[in-house]
Amino acid sequence: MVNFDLMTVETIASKVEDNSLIGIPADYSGVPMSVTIEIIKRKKRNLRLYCLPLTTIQGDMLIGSGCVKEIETAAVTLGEYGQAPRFQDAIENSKIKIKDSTCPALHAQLQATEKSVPFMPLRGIIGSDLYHNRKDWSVIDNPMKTHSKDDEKIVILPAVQLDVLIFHAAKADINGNVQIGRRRELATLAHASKKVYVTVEEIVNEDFFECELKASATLPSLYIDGISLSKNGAWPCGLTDYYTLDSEEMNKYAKAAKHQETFDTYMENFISQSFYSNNLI
Amino acid sequence: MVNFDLMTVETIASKVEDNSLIGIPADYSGVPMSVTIEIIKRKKRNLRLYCLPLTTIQGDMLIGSGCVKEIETAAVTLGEYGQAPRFQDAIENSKIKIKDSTCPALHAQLQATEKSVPFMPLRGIIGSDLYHNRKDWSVIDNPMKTHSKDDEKIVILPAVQLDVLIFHAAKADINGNVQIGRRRELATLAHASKKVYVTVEEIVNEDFFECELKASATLPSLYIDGISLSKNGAWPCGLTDYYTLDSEEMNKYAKAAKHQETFDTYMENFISQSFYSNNLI
Amino acid sequence: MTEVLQPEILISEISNLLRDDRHVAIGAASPIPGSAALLAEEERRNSDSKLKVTILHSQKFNNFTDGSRELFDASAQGRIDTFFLGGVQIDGEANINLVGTGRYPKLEKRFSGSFGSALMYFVVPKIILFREEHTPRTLVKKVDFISAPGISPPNVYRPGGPKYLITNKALFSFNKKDKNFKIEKINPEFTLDEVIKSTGFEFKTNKNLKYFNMPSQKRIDILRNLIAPKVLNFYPQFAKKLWFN
Amino acid sequence: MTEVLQPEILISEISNLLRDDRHVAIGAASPIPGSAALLAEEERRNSDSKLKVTILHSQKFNNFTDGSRELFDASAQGRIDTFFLGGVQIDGEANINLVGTGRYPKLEKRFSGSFGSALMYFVVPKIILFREEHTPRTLVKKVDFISAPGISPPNVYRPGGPKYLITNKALFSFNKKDKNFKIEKINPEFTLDEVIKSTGFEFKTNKNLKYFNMPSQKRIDILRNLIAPKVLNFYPQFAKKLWFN
Repeated sequence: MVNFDLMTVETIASKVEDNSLIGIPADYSGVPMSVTIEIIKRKKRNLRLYCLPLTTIQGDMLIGSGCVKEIETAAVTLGEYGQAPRFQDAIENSKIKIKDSTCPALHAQLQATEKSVPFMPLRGIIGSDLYHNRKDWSVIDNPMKTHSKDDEKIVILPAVQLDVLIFHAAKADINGNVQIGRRRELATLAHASKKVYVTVEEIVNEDFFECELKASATLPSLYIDGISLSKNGAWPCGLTDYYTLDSEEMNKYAKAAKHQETFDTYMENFISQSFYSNNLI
Repeated sequence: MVNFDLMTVETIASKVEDNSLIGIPADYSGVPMSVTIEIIKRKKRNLRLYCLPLTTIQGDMLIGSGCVKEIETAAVTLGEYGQAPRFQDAIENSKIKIKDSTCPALHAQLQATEKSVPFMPLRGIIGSDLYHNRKDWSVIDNPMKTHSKDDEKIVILPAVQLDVLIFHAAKADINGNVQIGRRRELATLAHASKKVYVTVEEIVNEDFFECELKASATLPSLYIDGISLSKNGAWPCGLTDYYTLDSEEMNKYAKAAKHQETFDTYMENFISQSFYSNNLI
Repeated sequence: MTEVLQPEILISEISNLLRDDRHVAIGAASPIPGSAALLAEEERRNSDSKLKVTILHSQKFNNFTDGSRELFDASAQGRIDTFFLGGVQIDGEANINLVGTGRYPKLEKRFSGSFGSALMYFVVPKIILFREEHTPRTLVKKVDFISAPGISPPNVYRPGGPKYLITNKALFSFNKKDKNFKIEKINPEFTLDEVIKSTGFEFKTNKNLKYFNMPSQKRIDILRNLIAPKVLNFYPQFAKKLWFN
Repeated sequence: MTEVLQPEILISEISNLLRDDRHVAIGAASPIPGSAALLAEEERRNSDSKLKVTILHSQKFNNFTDGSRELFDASAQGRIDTFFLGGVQIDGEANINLVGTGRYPKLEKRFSGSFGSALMYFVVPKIILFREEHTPRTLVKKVDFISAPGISPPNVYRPGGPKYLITNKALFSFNKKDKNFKIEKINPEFTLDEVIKSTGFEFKTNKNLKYFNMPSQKRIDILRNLIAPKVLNFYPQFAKKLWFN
């Protein structure tokens, strides 16, 4: 028994509308693979991915499956398993639009929304070709004059509000609070998102706010619009304290994704099997 | 045995130099009262207090003891125990300079330093007399044009770097990591301070980073320049999960502080007794 | 019927104002609004429209985990429906002064300070001004210092602002367009004339002027049995004086 | 003596560059720098000048608790002494390209992206550029895309920047004023002429040119017995191939 309405993974996927701007967590922040598969199954189209700050297999799969119109990111890579082949193909053949960025800029744009300010300044970036390709970024004279740098130039970045954020986490409690541990970028993502859906490995029969230590590791339910139970929901990516990344599957994917045909076959297989047990309790 | 050099409370107090800008935690964030008493004993002068975002007995005592030149704060109050009498007296008789502020501005100015940007924008404030008394704040035209608010005015606040931060916390581990729990404003304060000293109730024989839950509640040792063991170090203020605020003492203080003479007598008494057991282990 | 205490009537009236909220936050030194919010939460516990209450000075009744900044960030994001602000002085255009009386900065009488008002007043949709003392000293023609303004020009971002003002004598609503208060309810112990005389600014009167409601016995029971012990945790002085003396 | 593997020599050389550091951070996909940092940490474990190592892709070797933003914030605050950056291409003015080759945005060959380079390169005092492959394809006259520039004009905040470039063939230092690289050490398996031929940009030669050092047996033992198992945790593919095959 929980004090909130549990959702299915399918319901979460159905909440993602075509054209929406989706928050994509990094490989270490809890990749919502079970929902990603449902999104692909549902043939969602023209999604815009906002990666904080990068994506691995999740982004590559969505791109290879034709779900993506645009991606804003600091990197797409399979890490130790090489470049992200479907992403490479999409860029080299202009199939998707890319807003190349850098990690701290992706953080700062969400922090602006978190604080409801229209922009955030950020040092660095000037002289990078990233800047020349971003019409939404500006360089201004630092309006806060200091003694040493009277004519300092500084970049300002626009606030970005996400339509929806989906991530996978270890635990939710009976009141729908979610344990995120040190992955505090998930809090920033959630604060900057209109809707937030979370899949979890387990739901525990307690209230995290009863214990100061657990409360410290919690994203409060007030930012969360739906939770689904999804065992192994990040697989083949890893989840801290639960399972490590599945090297074998990553190698298999990296090989298959090299060509669209072999990728398509891989995905057919992937979709037809049920790797995730999505049970309501 | 710990893997770092423990300091005494006296040593921490001696690190506070005259004229320095000191970070002052709110009453709920761990007030370092044992160090405060040592600062007063040492007759530190011309201190500048930066409160995040307010102070209670700590600030009032420092002001009443003549240690303070300037205070930047959103409030000084004894909460349920009334106004802060020494603060009131100091303002009404122009004994100290005040930079009246508002809570989110005090946070934002430290966040600017945390990100090493020269300023932060903040909504609100315009039309408040706070603004008219702050030469370090500016109003600019929002340089990030949006559709709806083409001529929006917005306040920008300067980055503030603290010279030193002192706070009291529950626990340190053997490697000098400090448990701050949900009091994450302490992390922002620490990130924005040149030096950080912490007093703790206890030092535990473990490494907080060994446990993800404990790590989530931790301020890492890399931000900390010295730790002292100080039982009841926040008294008469409270400390979460350890002790609550001492109502009787607060009433006693509130009454005594009404006049400089009775305050002085109270402080003499306070200083001559040893309420805090500051033991090295 | 039990004798109902004056603060309990205020708690009950304020609780009524929170009817459609989802998340109410309570700042520093606000025992009456805090009690009102917990009362509303309790009464809606088993309904479909639950109320979240965050009391900043409580560890237990605090839904935040991102430090004391989170209240301001969450409010700026539009996630807090109602917040309370007080005032050493409040004027007829809903300007509030939390800093002191006299000429700033060398004030005649210094009070605590502006707290978060200079942002919260701009971003929280329903700000309820609460000041128990209703005299020409507190409700003034023009405040000596504006901690936060009641209204803003169109080129200032302002989704929020004052909706109500409640004192021990009356409840007022605020009309943003007309820039003035209108009396909605009156404490039956006072006449309208008495209220007018104790108010330093002019306000709109109301043909449908109502009286403060006596809280039902059921509500009083909830308040004394379930809410009072909670309040004792984080406003001990207030709770002891009112309920545990 | 045991046969020393080529990557072990690089690890040893990089480790020497961290001598005076207090905190080294390691970003994505950097197994050789990561191993070098852990080696330096281990060798200084019982000294007075301890080294902190943060490996971002590890839970265990990660000194941060404020989310993935903290590396960038801490670096901007000047708290990280050394960071490593790679490059699809690196040119003679130390501009780095992590995005791809060809004409942006429709590249001939797309690589992963710029990661945090566009801030880190500006704020970390000692940036070590590391690219194992040393060919005219990787060390070019002019990069196709500047992810982050090697130098900046005086009106840009830039306390940090490139200090070294290390490849499987040589170690270079970077001179900010002259805007060029100077060769410092050479892998004894190559001649200076071979290095010049495999470098797409011109660099300053060095009368005191030294050779890569062979790591001592003690260092190799530490590396294989203590560091390798750690690396296996967060760069499993790399560690398996090098040490556990």
